[in-house]
Amino acid sequence: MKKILNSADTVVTEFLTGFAAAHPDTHRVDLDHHLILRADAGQIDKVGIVSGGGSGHEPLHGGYVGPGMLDAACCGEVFTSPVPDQILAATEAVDAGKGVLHIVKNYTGDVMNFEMAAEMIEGTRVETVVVADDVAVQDSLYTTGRRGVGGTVFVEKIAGAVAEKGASLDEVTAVATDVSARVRSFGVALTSCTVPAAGKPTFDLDEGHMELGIGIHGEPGRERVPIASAHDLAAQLARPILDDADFTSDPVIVMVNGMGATPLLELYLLYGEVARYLEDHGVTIARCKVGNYITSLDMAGASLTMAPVTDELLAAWDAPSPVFH
Amino acid sequence: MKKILNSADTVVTEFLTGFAAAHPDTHRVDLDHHLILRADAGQIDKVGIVSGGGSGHEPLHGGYVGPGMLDAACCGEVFTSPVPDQILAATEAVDAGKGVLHIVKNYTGDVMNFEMAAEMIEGTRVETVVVADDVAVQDSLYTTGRRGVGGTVFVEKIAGAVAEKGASLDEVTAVATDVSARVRSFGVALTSCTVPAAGKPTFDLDEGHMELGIGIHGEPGRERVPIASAHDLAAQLARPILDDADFTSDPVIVMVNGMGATPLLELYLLYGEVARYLEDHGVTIARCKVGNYITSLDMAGASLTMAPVTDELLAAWDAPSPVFH
Amino acid sequence: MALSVDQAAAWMAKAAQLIEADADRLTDLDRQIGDADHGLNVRRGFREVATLDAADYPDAAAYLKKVGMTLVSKVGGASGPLYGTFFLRFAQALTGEGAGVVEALGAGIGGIQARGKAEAGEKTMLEALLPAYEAAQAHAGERMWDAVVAAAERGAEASVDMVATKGRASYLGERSRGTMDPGAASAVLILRAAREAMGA
Amino acid sequence: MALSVDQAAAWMAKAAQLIEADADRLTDLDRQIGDADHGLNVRRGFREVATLDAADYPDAAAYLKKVGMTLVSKVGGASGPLYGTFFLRFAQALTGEGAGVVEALGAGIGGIQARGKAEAGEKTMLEALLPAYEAAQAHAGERMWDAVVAAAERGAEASVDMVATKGRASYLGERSRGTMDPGAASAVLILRAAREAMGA
Ligand SMILES: Nc1ncnc2c1ncn2[C@@H]1O[C@H](COP(=O)(O)OP(=O)(O)O)[C@@H](O)[C@H]1O
Ligand SMILES: Nc1ncnc2c1ncn2[C@@H]1O[C@H](COP(=O)(O)OP(=O)(O)O)[C@@H](O)[C@H]1O
Ligand SMILES: [Mg+2]
Ligand SMILES: [Mg+2]
Ligand SMILES: [Mg+2]
Ligand SMILES: [Mg+2]
Repeated sequence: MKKILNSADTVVTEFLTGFAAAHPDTHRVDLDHHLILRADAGQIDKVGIVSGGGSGHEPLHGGYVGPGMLDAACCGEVFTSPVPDQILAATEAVDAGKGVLHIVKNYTGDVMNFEMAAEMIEGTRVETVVVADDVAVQDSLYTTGRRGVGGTVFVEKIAGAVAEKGASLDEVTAVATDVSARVRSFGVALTSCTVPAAGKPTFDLDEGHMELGIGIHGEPGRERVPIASAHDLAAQLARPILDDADFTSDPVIVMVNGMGATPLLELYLLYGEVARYLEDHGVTIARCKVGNYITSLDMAGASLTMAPVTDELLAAWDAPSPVFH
Repeated sequence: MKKILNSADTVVTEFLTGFAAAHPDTHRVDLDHHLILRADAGQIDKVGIVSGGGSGHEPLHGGYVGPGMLDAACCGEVFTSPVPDQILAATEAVDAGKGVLHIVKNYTGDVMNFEMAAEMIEGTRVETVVVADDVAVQDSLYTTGRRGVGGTVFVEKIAGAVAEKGASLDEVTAVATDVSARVRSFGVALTSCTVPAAGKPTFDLDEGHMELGIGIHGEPGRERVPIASAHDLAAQLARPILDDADFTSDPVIVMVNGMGATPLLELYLLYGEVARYLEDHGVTIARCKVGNYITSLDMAGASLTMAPVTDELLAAWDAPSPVFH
Repeated sequence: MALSVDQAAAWMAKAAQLIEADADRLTDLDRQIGDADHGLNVRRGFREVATLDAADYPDAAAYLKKVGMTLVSKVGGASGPLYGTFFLRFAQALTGEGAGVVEALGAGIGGIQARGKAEAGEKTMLEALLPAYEAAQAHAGERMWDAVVAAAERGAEASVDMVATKGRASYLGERSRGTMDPGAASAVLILRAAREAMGA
Repeated sequence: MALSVDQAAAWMAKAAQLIEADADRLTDLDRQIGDADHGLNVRRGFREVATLDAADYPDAAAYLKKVGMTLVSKVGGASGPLYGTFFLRFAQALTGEGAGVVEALGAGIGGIQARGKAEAGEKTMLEALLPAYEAAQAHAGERMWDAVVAAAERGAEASVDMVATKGRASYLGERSRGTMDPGAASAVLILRAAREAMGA
């Protein structure tokens, strides 16, 4: 394992220490509860938005704390959901009287910890939206349902913009629920990631193979297949998404996301192939993002996220935020 | 080698195809000359700024083409400087009558190719600033001088802001020269990168070691040393920079940059250590950036870049640009 | 059978010790079919539990309630709320009229099911816990803990051949077969610790 | 000795062929002390050169000028301007009154020095080229190309023990010792091709 750290046990605390040092004017960091907060959290007349999850997916969630996006992020240990105490502290800190939305990725641990926190909260109205956009998880009868992956970025951006404009908790919840219902993702890993405390790669993958349908925690995917060309990979990523919902009626926001160790050079190259594939299949791309938005530590690979949108959703997506580019 | 590509020969062309597809409104891509240009290049009354170099360092340079930064980037083959034809085409395209500044990283190949282009140009006033900020190259008597690395980002940002405000070519050149004289960098690699066409890592590095004083092309560094803690690494990066110039008189802009495969989690952690080290050594940090700004394909590692600045330089650094965050 | 605070403290001390010793194995199981953190998670929780001083608590119920809260607030992931709820409900049951360890065990496991909505056969910690509870009911008195541990071990062993339909391993589908469920493995350790603390 | 356009074309065809065959070795040398692209660079250039049709050019000078321009505009890196300049100056010298191949070689190498500002002993392509030119001057006529190639090979071999002070390898300091300079290695190939095309 080759990582820049002092000790695996203190990674998250030290990440937060560095984050606090880097953004003293715009952010507040709670080192006791491992929270990243807007400097003005709780002091503006708006619905609070709290998200969180295991660390190791940066910029998600901490990097999205700021005007027009999140009010607070709860940073769990690496790949481990935060605990109820953190979520409670974040919710209290961001509540300005208009209630708080929890944006939760659909993992058993995340869901249960946010659930326990919501049960414990007093005096604040809390709504929860669970993001479950990973079409690689096919049969929800035999699983805990789809994982929350890249779609989380869409929900955080759009709900964040709507909240910033002064919408009520019901309105923000409705829009977050709507985006969550629209968005779909699918990912591929070329290499595993290495969890600092584990010290070795989560799975082994030889030179000739890749894992299709991976999540963001180094879980092996559903299928190990030979490495494909970027051209074929674009189809392998897009096809299961197009098969899952209708993307030809409304304009679509597309994100080609790197898993952490994949150069921008390759991500743009992949985007070129994806855009061509989508156009060939009747999809109108309204907006796109290419870059590292939700990562899996040092994993090489990429994911594709797509959501068909209305004009209002697109306007919320376009609303400038200093923490989303 | 595990990369998302079709063929090593077409990587740059296909990167540009994807880039063009992703940014149709804001950018123009010249696929013949491998250029990324501002959509309005040459049509605004300002000094043109052209940079370029080998590909594989993204977002540098193509990602910095936009208002307040570059007018055009010449994209060479991976890690190979662009050729004079490209530079010539870019210079002609961005010239709006106020002349053009070439920002060149100090490598024999880059310098010679830009030089040949400048010799060939007719009818356009061209100035050149060579960035040579890598303190790892100690003795310029026995080398071609210091390499241009992270400091390039500083020069492009600050010169870009000054040009955008309407400064003359002499003024822009002077400020670029000034920044170039102030800025210093030092880098470390935890792993080598793999050049697509070469197909295997440029150097071998065992689990226990890192390369100190690396450049951005997978050149081995000056010294191979045992892997250090983030705490010690911060000192190993900062010390040679502080030894090289005075950073205690003026406020300093600091950049902790990832080489491509290093997670943001680790970069922020490192920034925390760097900030502490610098404060202990009398440095006042005025601004900082933490992220991937100038990369070396899929190399794991980081670099530190620092420049002491005046109020005017700081204002230019702060000037908002849609392509620099 | 009533539980003394000293027995409860011995149980937790032993559990912390067994988990410390086996944390890497648990993480390794989770690497194969999950996200490589289960050993880290439960170790983080039980290290914290081991710092509690049983003398601060009037009875086993109060002490184990604190254990549950500690696990909830230190572990995270799926196992934190589940083991946390287990001890919270276990402790709560102990305060009931005439309730003994067997009833408490049943209540704790019921809490896990209420929180996680899993049943037997879904390749979770319940593969160890449900048979353990059955054995406890069947053998109450005569070498109960031996029977409980043996049942839990058999149950965990049986999880190897199962396909997960709950938790992170479920994303693997068929590929989850062939590895013991990490939570079932840690549950065995917790029950072994109980045997040590409470006698065969 | 004057150079015909056919000889020049044969030279370039052979050079392209030798470089194609040895590109991986050149890249590998550059991997060790540079940035792992030298073979790729010169191969890209000479592949393009190989597409030129010598019949389109009136004489060797015109053809080789086009070769130089092709290398300049296709190779990039350090070797592009250097080899490009070499052929541009070589071609220019051929047009001079009574100038032969030896003078042209000298002019080409002079171009490399003017562009790259390196001297002998700095571990560059000049380690092969400068001795080659000396040999050409000394042996003009009698098996000149054999002598040129032998001198270039010895020079390239001698570069192994040098510490680079120009080009990318110079950043390595002492660690650049022990590997042949990639540019010296490719220069040997270009001179071997000349021998094939122009006779011993
Ligand atoms: N719904 C559930 N019911 C019971 N146990 C579960 C459930 N989901 C997961 N588990 C248990 O949790 C274990 C994983 O715990 P851990 O690795 O700590 O959390 P995470 O899965 O969040 O990384 C699994 O091995 C399984 O035994
Ligand atoms: N100043 C110089 N003068 C002569 N030859 C040089 C000089 N700098 C570099 N070279 C040659 O160029 C070769 C490297 O070429 P190449 O790898 O294609 O370019 P780059 O170094 O830009 O990657 C070196 O091996 C050396 O022979
Ligand atoms: Mg986990
Ligand atoms: Mg090169
Ligand atoms: Mg786990
Ligand atoms: Mg090279």
